[in-house]
Amino acid sequence: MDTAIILMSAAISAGTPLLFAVLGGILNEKVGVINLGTEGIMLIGAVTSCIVFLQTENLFLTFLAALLASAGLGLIHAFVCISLRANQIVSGLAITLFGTGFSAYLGKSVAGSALPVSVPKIELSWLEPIPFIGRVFGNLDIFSWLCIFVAIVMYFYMYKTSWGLHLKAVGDSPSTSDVMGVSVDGYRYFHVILGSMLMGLSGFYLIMVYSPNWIEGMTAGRGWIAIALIIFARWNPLYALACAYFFGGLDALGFRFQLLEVAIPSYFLKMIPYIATIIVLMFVGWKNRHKPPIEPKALGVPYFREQRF
Amino acid sequence: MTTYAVEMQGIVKTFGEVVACNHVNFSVKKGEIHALLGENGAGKSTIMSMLSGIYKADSGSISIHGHTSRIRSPKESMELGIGMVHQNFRLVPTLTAIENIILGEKKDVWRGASWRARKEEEIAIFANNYGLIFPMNVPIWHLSVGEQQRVEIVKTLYRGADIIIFDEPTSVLTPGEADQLFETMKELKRNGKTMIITTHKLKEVMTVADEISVMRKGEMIAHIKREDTTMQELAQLMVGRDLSQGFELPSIENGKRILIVEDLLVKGEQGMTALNKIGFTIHEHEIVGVAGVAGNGQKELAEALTGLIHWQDGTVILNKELLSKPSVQSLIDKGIAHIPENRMKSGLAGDLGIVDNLLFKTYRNKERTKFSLLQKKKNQKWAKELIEKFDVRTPDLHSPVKQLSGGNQQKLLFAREIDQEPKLIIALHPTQGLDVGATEAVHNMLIKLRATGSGVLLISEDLDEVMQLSDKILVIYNGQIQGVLSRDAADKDEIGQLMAGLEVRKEPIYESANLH
Amino acid sequence: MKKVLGIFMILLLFMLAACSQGTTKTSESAKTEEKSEETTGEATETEEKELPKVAFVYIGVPGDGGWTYEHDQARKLVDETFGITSTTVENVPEGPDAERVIEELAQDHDIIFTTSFGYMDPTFNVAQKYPEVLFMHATGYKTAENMGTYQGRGYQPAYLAGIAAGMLSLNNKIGYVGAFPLPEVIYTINAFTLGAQSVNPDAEVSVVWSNTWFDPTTERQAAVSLLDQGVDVLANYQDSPAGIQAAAERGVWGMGNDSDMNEYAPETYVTNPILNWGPYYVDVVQSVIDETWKSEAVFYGFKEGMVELAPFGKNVPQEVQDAVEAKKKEIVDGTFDIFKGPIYDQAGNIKINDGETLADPDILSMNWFVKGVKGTIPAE
Amino acid sequence: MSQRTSIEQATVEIKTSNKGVFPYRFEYNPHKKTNSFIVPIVSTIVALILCAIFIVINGMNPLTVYGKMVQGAFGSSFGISETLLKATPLLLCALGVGIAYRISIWNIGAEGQFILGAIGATAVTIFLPNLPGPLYIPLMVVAGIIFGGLWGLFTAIPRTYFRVNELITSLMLNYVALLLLDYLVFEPWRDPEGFNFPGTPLFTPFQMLATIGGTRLNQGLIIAVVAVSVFTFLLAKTKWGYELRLLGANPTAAAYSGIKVNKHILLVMMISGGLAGLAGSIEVSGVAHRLMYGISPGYGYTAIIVAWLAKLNPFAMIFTSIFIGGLIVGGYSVQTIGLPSSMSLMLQGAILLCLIAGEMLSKFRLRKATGEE
Repeated sequence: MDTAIILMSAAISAGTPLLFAVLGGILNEKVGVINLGTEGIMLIGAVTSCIVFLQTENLFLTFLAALLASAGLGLIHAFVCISLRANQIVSGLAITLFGTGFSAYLGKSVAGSALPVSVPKIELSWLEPIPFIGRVFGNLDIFSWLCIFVAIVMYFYMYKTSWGLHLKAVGDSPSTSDVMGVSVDGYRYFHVILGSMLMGLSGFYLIMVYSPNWIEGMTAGRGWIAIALIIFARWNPLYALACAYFFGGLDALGFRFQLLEVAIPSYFLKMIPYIATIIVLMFVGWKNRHKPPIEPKALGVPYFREQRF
Repeated sequence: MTTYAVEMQGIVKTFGEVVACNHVNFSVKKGEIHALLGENGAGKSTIMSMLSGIYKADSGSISIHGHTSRIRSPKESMELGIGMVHQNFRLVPTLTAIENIILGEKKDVWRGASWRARKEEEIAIFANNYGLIFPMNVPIWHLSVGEQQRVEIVKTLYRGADIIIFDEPTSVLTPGEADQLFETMKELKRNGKTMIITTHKLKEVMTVADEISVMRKGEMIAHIKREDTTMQELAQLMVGRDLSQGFELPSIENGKRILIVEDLLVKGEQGMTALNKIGFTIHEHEIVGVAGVAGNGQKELAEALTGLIHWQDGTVILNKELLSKPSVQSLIDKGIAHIPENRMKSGLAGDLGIVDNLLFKTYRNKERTKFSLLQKKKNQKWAKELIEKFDVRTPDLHSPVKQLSGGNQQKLLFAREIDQEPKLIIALHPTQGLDVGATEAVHNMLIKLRATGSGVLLISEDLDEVMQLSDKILVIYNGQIQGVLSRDAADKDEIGQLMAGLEVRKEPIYESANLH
Repeated sequence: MKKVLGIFMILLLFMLAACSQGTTKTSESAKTEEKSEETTGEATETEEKELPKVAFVYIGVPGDGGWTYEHDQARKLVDETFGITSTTVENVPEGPDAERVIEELAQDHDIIFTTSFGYMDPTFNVAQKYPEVLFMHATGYKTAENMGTYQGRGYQPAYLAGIAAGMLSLNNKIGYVGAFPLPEVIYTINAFTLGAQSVNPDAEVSVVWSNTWFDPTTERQAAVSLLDQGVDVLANYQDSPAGIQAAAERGVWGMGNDSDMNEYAPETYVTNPILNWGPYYVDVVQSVIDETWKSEAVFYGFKEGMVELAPFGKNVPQEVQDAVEAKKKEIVDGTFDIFKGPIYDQAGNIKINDGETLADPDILSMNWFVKGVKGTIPAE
Repeated sequence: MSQRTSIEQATVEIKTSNKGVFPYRFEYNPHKKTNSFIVPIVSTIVALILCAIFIVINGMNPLTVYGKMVQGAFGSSFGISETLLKATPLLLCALGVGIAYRISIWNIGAEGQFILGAIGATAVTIFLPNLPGPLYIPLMVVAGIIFGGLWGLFTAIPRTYFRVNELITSLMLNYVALLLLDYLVFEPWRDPEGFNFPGTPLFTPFQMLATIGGTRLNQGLIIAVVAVSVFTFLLAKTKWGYELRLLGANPTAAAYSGIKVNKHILLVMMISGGLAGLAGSIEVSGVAHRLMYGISPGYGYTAIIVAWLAKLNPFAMIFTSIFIGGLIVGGYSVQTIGLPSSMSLMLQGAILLCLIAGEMLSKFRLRKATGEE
């Protein structure tokens, strides 16, 4: 039981940065924009947090700064993909490259310095008596809660509000949405930027909670995993919650395996999430081979009102 | 107070170098049904798109109910009370009818279960008022075309439109459904709505319109009341010359049987049965027309006979050879040519030049490639000869074919397919989107093929076209052949009934297949 | 198109030709040119002696607070002592890139310090090409006429840290995050374990490999996995303080390696073995100026001042500090040898017989864990 | 700079009406032909200027920085040889991803395919230790191609038969490849004499590619240039090249003309992976001379930029790979004046962004609004 609690806690702390990024990705893809810039945006979010926190030691200002910086990169992606209608995949890759390089450049002076940060935790004493839940959720930091909160709010936003309906319409059929008076570009800009901000928060969490030292490329591929998780979670924020924690748990399992002194090298264990992703997606693809694909229909397709073919 | 609902003046719109609308004036009186008549490419869709805010005019002024208005987006158009029922429905296929109808509505942000229930009731009552019925809570892509159109109409009404534009509304409907639509339009007129219908079908104009405007080649030609005109006059105005009255299809004795199809069972994309045990034959010197509303298995029929999808069951005999899971390539080699339904989507590669597009089916031949190397010079010469022979107008051999006009693209496609000297040609909607001149050219090519001994399977939604050209007409409904009519026995009303699945004509549907 | 191709091919050939003829020549001529320029330049400003140009190649960044930090501190000392500005290149991966960076530096420098084990082969290769340049490689075992190696006896302070850990641990569970299973790390862990067991025979040291020198995120994960096992002292052989910080959050004693990391976890910090390269670097540069430099494999300990133990954290009990100090004296004056038998390996086989001590080459190639270490050396 | 102002105006004008103050408007014409040389060059310059701004903010002279980069990468025969050495794997990987992109297969798995190629080549040295010397190089090259190709195939199979997006599969397989590499060099293949350093034993001279002159430059460069020539020829002149052109331009139409789309995707991904694998085998046998952890500093990802900068034209990739290779080599050089080597990543990203933005911008054109007549 103890092991389970420890693993679950580790899964949450390793899964939260993933979850932020996945939620951001879902917002992007739901309006029909692929954002492969996740990794770069996370890094910019992280390095901004690091620099601002070292300057101000103010958690709130740091939070705002991370949002702002990632929104900036999101705006670039949005502009290139939505207004200029460039290839979204290439734009995303460019954002990742630029973000990786620029974050390292910005962070050179603060590289390695540890942040004297202590993130407030929320103690829920009334949860205590519940066996498993109490121990796992009784003492989480506020940003882990924020992330869970965002996932739930996003679920209701997407499925229970008029905005959510418009969101789906813009991602599935921009021309129809346009005719119906939904501003396609407006929705796309807004959600690409909002989603990028969530990715930036992922970087913020990584450096403020998970590992308070800046180092070049500290996201270590989490952004890419988040992109895979979007599909894994079938664009649903609540599935995303489960998937991110599951992957976080597998991530945390890696080092624990070394301690068990078992015959399987930890490398193979670490491969499991990646191979599992492919196999599950293959299974889902096979099972639904006669159904229309569930991804947003206009994903990756720029919209141009006066287009004539 | 003016009686005009819409006044458009001096409208100019260009796409690149093409002038789509050249100083067009167009006005519609309040409460009338106004037909905008013109053939494909005349500019009527462009005018309507500007009215509904999809395009912006380069110059000119628009006033709605007497107020000069600037329509910069569909939203603004909607706010002015203009609604459009598009030819290709503007519905999100993954959303339900309700969701589509309320799409874009800004009030009531929170949409819980009770809100949904209330809205559903409200819309059901609203739709019933106009006698429009359709399933409410099923994703749109499950609905039939007629139902989808009804959703589209309710959608515009629900949003308070009092000027409703119908863009080629009958092109996807059975004759019966079309009549139903006209009833609806008259009902709407009684409710005080102003309506504009764009079409190239003269009969419709004469059935529903109060006033008629005629466009040709981007210009407004005439403005007439229905009472003051005749179909002949309208046709002449629309085309600019007399329209030949029907074809005299020269009678030719049928030759040998080219294709025998028996009990053909084909599953479609979603795993549903698209063709259910159908059978027919095609002879040399024979055009077999397939009439039916789109989505009843026509596409699958063409795809199965060209090897793009495999059939689950049944017998197909091509030139006395029993086919079994044939590949596309093997069928090309056996002499089946194919004019696909959407030339730019599946017939041509828009970014490639003329030569590459002509090579589509023949690049494997010895004349075109030697030792896997393309015979560049030889192929260019061949391409040049072909485009001269088929009168394809193009700046040069290498400019992307997407820059050609629709008619020239179609001629290019025919050039490629006919050059193979096919035994059987399968043509899907070959004249869709073409102007009268190009349509005539296409019809002539089909007739010529028939004369030279090829069999033709002509699949078209244009019932007139099918009836004009076919030696034999198959009516398809819901994946089944509802009836077979000979050219002489064909009757439009009856075909309409068959297309709608209301009647089954039990005649000898096919001659029994005989392998020898 | 064909013309462009032709021009390009010619260009390419030209470049290839330039490369094949040029390199050996340039490396020498560039060198002499540089030197003559320097001489003329220096002659006017400083004394008659020409100061060597020094370069450092780092695996991480000076801000890491650990391994590279200490090298950079030493570099600063060199700069101050001789009034020069050395060149540094950071974040150089231990592969083909390292060889290029070292070679590029070799073209206009006189002494190059390459400060990670993985730079051994690249350094050696470049040393063969540039006999005029001196190469100093940290922690390796390949030497040449113009290439020396140096290494601190990190196991000495590690033993002392082990004593502290053994005394502080209440449940006898001590964790250790190792970077790579290299001999340098293995003998440090062994010494640490021996130290802990010398005061607490029941102490066990659980080892996890992070397979990275410097990646706070991964280091932290590794540390947390040990903390979750319930260790109450956590040591790290890593370049960053991530592990110490993770321990501090759980209120667990933490210690690291390479430099003083007190500031990162003042409450729970114990101490760190320190590698103090400064004096040695100054010696090397001085000996080059004096033209007395000889290639050798240096392995210095407390006595020579290359290793140190950082000041204790404020909450470490005095008795622990005293015990460590006492042992330190014994090591410094040579009365105590850490790897002195009997020492058993994990399986309980005797590895060092009673009374024998381990020779330096055996220490430098150590590939087994002593009894009391829980963990494996991969593919042992 | 004019490029930049036009970006701003374009956004403004796209969103607002053409009527009123500004007598011109931007019209988007997706068919507009653009000069294939000007756009990349102008975009690169714009990117350099943008990054110069950051450098100035950092208190350095951008000219010094760029000068140092150019000097480091191209300023000496050593620099040139090292740049070409870097360009070799980039060129091969770019050729690979470029071919996949031509038919709209988004292979971002060149990194993994590269690693598998390196593993394949090394496997020959490990499992066949006693071959006659001259056999090694050909065998290693072939093994690299096969391993990389199979890895590419693993990406293609889920795509063709299970409708799994190749973007995800290829990405996931990169991580799997990386972990497999780590496993091999940390455990079974580790050099027993290497003091536990994560790498295989050094290759024997027969297992190394011959070098050119006194540099580290090796026969790999020649292989890469030959590969480019072969593919330029194949794509332009052969039936297969025609089929790829068709698939790239319109996959539906290609299916209608009897081309088996899935078969081509599988084949192209095998070739794509094979080329990256070839790069991997050249890297181990020509440069690293052993398989070690971190064998690829992201060649597979960088190759995507190389391919895109060259607009997927194999011949142009020679230039772009040298350019990007120089950027990386020069990136290390700027460290000696106190900037991080990640400068070059930042520049790469900025150049790529400016390139795609510039390419789309060049399809807008300024037209006088006719409404005011």
